[in-house]
Amino acid sequence: MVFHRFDAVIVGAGGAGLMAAAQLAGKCNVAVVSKLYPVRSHTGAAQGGIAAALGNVEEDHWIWHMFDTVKGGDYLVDQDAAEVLAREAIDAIIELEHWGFPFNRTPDGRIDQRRFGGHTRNFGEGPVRRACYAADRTGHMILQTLYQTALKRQVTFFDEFMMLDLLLTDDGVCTGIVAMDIETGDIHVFHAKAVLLATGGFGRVFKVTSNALAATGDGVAIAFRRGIPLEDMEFYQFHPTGIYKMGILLSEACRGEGGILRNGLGERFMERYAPTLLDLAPRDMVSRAIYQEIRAGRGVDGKDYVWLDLTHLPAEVIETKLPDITDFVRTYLGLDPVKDLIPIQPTAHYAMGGIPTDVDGRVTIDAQNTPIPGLYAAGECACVSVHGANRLGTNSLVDLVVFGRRAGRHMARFVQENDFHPLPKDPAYRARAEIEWIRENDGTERVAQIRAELQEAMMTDAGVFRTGDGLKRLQQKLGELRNRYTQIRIDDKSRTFNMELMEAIELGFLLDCAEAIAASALAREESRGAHYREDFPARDDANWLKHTLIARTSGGLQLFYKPVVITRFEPKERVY
Amino acid sequence: MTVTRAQESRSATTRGISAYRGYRPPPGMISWAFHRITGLGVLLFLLLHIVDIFLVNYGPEVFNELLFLYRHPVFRIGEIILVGAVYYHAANGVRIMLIDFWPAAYRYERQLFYGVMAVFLLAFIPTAFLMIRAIIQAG
Amino acid sequence: MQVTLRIQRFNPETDTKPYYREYTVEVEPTDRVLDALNYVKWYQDGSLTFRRSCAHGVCGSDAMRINGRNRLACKVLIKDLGPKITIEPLLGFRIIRDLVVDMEPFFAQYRTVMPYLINEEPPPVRERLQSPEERALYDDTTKCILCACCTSACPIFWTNEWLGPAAIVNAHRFLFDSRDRATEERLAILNQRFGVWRCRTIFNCTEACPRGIQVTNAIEQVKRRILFEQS
Amino acid sequence: MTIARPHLGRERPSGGFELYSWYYFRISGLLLILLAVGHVVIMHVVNTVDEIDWQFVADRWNSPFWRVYDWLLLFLALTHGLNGARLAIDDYVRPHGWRVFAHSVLWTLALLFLVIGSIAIVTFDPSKFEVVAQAGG
Ligand SMILES: Cc1cc2nc3c(=O)[nH]c(=O)nc-3n(C[C@H](O)[C@H](O)[C@H](O)COP(=O)(O)OP(=O)(O)OC[C@H]3O[C@@H](n4cnc5c(N)ncnc54)[C@H](O)[C@@H]3O)c2cc1C
Ligand code: HEM
Ligand code: SF4
Ligand code: F3S
Ligand code: FES
Repeated sequence: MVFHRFDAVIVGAGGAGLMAAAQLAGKCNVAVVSKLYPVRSHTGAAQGGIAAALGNVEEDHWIWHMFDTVKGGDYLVDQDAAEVLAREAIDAIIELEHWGFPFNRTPDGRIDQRRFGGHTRNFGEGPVRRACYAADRTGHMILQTLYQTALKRQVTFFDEFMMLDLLLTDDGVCTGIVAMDIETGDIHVFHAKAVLLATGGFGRVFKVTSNALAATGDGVAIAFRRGIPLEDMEFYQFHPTGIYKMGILLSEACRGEGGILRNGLGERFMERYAPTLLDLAPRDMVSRAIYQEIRAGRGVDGKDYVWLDLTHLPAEVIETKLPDITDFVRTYLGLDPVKDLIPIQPTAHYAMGGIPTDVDGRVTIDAQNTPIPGLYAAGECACVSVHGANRLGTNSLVDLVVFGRRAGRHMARFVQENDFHPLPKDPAYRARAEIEWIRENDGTERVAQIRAELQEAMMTDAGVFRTGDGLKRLQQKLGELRNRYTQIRIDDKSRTFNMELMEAIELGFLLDCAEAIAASALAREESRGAHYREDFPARDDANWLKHTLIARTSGGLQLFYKPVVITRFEPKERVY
Repeated sequence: MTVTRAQESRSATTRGISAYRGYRPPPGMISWAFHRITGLGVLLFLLLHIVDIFLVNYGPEVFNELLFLYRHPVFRIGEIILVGAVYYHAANGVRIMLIDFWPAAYRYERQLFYGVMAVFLLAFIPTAFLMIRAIIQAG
Repeated sequence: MQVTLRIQRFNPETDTKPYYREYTVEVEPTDRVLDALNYVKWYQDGSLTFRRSCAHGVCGSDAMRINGRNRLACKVLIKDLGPKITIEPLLGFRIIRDLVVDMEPFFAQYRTVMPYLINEEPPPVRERLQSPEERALYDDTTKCILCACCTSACPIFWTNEWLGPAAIVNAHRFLFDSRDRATEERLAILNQRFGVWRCRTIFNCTEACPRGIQVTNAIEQVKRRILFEQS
Repeated sequence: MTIARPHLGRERPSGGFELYSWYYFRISGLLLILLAVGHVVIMHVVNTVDEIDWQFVADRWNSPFWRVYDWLLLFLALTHGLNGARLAIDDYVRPHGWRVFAHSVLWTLALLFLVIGSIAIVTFDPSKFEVVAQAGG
């Protein structure tokens, strides 16, 4: 076992983790621990853009951005946080630019902006150009720029180290983490004054997803296991345009640049569902609309997909502004977006919920927002909550940089003002036990089989449409899978780069996330944003304008609620 | 700063010349391999040639004695290869220089490679024909 | 359709040298090689080890030799390969296990060229201006995902310790960025003994790059830059 | 576990030597197209070894033009070729000691062959020898 001591440890080297690391570098001793090489993080897959009301190409104001965020999130957004997001987005983008981010430019040399779903001018009047971008590899460029900045500032990286456990004292102070060096299988204990969880999302609980195979909700699940409640887990976003069957994302930028959706009859069906914003309505609405078309028998050839049509766009726009998308379509479908319609289907995309935090990234433990000293979270694994019940496109990347930055800055202060807390006696015992258990277990179940059944069940019963019965059936299935999980067996007993062991551990995390989603979704008897209950199709502000918190206690899963912060915008009906 | 681990004691690498076998060569790799082989081959001949030329200073007897070697059939085949090597190396050298100094040339990398092969063959086939004929005539 | 995967295996805990094993899997022609590998790992032999994450060619995890050429397993479809597929780890790196190689030397090369924007002038309140034309100069090289397909396809890299194409691509990205001010320092690094001049314009790098970056062109641009600006 | 240094030059800067070497390949290569290709065509294709003998060389070197031509060819081909061999050594001779050794041998050879080649071309004086008529073959 190896011990390390750092003022601050950041788990996860995606946009959120690296942004925080860049803030901390030079101010204290900071380490970034990541199970992937930083540049492999899923932030690199983000395509379309990052929102900020720069007003470079047309009039725009942060308060419009804030309004869109709140409305897009179906008013479940904490408005104090949304205000921070919209205001600081501008600074954060400029900072990224100064660090070298290669934005596309306007003819006069400023950052260019494009349209994106749900972003409007003057509180909903019509689409606005707010998304800053670098072709269709905005996330890639953010990840690169932040990694480069972290290298420049000489941050210490522990690449391919997988966090297994979070160290909390009995009186609720965070003292570090335990991780496994994937290459050697050695256990490392990181003693720290402050820990930031930035481990990303858990799209892999669903069968068809845009998320990476590594997006298994590790940080979320570990926090959950250590008694930290999770917030708003029932809100999981399905992105309307995933490549049929594969789930590979075709960015909303396709529609931002003018692409349209057509059903099997060739109709532009969004006219029926969102007369003003049409194809650029928020994702939850478009995804539901697609399924409604399919249910009404207007899918293509009676199958469960519709078309994304870019053929009317100039070939040059497609090639230069959407080069990666073009490449995906050519590589994986053998089609040419310039001439062919693209078969698409909603794909599991983004977790609005996660580890609850305040606007400084501090993880909070209860409905009163009491922070845990030394523990922070940011990025997709956290829930600030700026996305409420449904995130707008381009708002996640802003979330990463704005709240990654705030968390980093707060941590810098925190480590200056606080001392190390002693580690518990055998800090790694839980992590060791987990590894030993999986390695030695002599069951009959295959990890992949359980995972496949989990993903299938989640897709059917916790997908775009949900019902009380379906969710109960899902919970039963999850119970069964949980049991079978104790009967797994892995072939690979070696220590060196044991990916099978990792996948088994990750399956445990996925099960945790799935259970939290199912229970939270079953309890919420209304439809709001991405959570659509067919048995309760209306939004119910009187009873449900509140955040779900779910905690794992000795008595099982426990649900409780906390109020939504409303400052500027009273909840209204959401039409586009 | 990145933390690195001590090298594993037991490990496998594919470094060194043996790696050549592991890669299915694209045209560029073939053209480079020929360029290097021909360059080094011609160099070897050149070194030999300097030695024999040095012998002109020892008078016709010594020098002409040596010519028997050059007139040996095996050597004459080698001579054909030498000429071919110089042709190829020269043509490919031009291709490399085009790529270096003509910014748009990289787009025609394949075409240039085939062009080199064409120039090489066009020059080499008649040359080889003449040289073989000379060998036969010399008996 | 049925395909046979011939995969190079090596586990330092049990093997003294790499060997091959064959697996037969049932796949769709439109499946990725990565899907086939996953199928083997998930249902046939859990000990088969390889890196992967995004599964659509944007993270750079799963660079490997597929039928003798460097490719991302998630960007090659079975139908383009036929029924017999040979899969081996990247050349030129230490093999950690099976298809997983030690990437640290690769990232060390990357760090050598100072892969970050250097401009110590006080920044303006808003963005630094850059025209679309200036932006276009380095567009191609910003696509790099550091997968190492290029560097490990370069025959010069297999036999000596030179910088390799990926590091130069990333140097190019900053050299041709009008906002950067460290041109001289960077060119000095690239001008060193095992710097850019070791490139013999073999083009294996360009052929291998899954992002379609004109790697050799970038290297040549850097060479010309040094030639005409430095000497 | 070691901490790698973030970014420092990997080798001493070589004062631009590689640049000149690279450039020299091109300049010399350009000249060699005339000299070397011309040489092989004249000496091996148009004339054949059947026709070439001491007298042939002697006649040729009567003209200063061919002496200069041949000396340039000697110089350029030798330096160009050995410079190429230098690259090959860097590629194939990896242990440091051996590499230094190989480079030393290389440059010694370069000097040696340049000297004997030059001696041959510059000091050759056919009049020292009796002119012996030689028949071809
Ligand atoms: C295809 C796609 C396109 C998108 N496009 C956009 C867009 O255009 N605009 C937008 O705003 N948003 C977009 N998003 C959403 C956004 O990209 C993500 O939500 C965001 O990148 C998440 O960043 P993160 O930093 O939280 O986590 P990630 O980037 O996912 O990083 C997670 C990090 O945690 C590490 N990690 C995980 N588990 C462990 C563990 N156990 N131990 C150690 N380390 C661990 C990983 O190695 C990784 O470094 C898109 C998402 C996808 C999937
Ligand atoms: C005929 C005209 C010639 C031309 C146009 C030419 C051109 C070149 C060029 C441009 C290179 C550099 C290759 C690179 O940088 O990748 C080169 C390399 C080389 N040349 Fe020549 N050359 C010629 C003749 C010769 C001769 C006569 C010899 C032998 C004595 C020779 C031996 C070599 C060698 C050994 C290399 C190194 C190859 C390598 O390391 O890859 N060349 N040549
Ligand atoms: S240049 Fe291409 S091949 Fe090389 S590392 Fe970058 S993306 Fe990979
Ligand atoms: S393969 Fe190597 S030699 Fe140059 S052109 Fe590419 S880096
Ligand atoms: S898995 Fe990300 S590039 Fe292949």
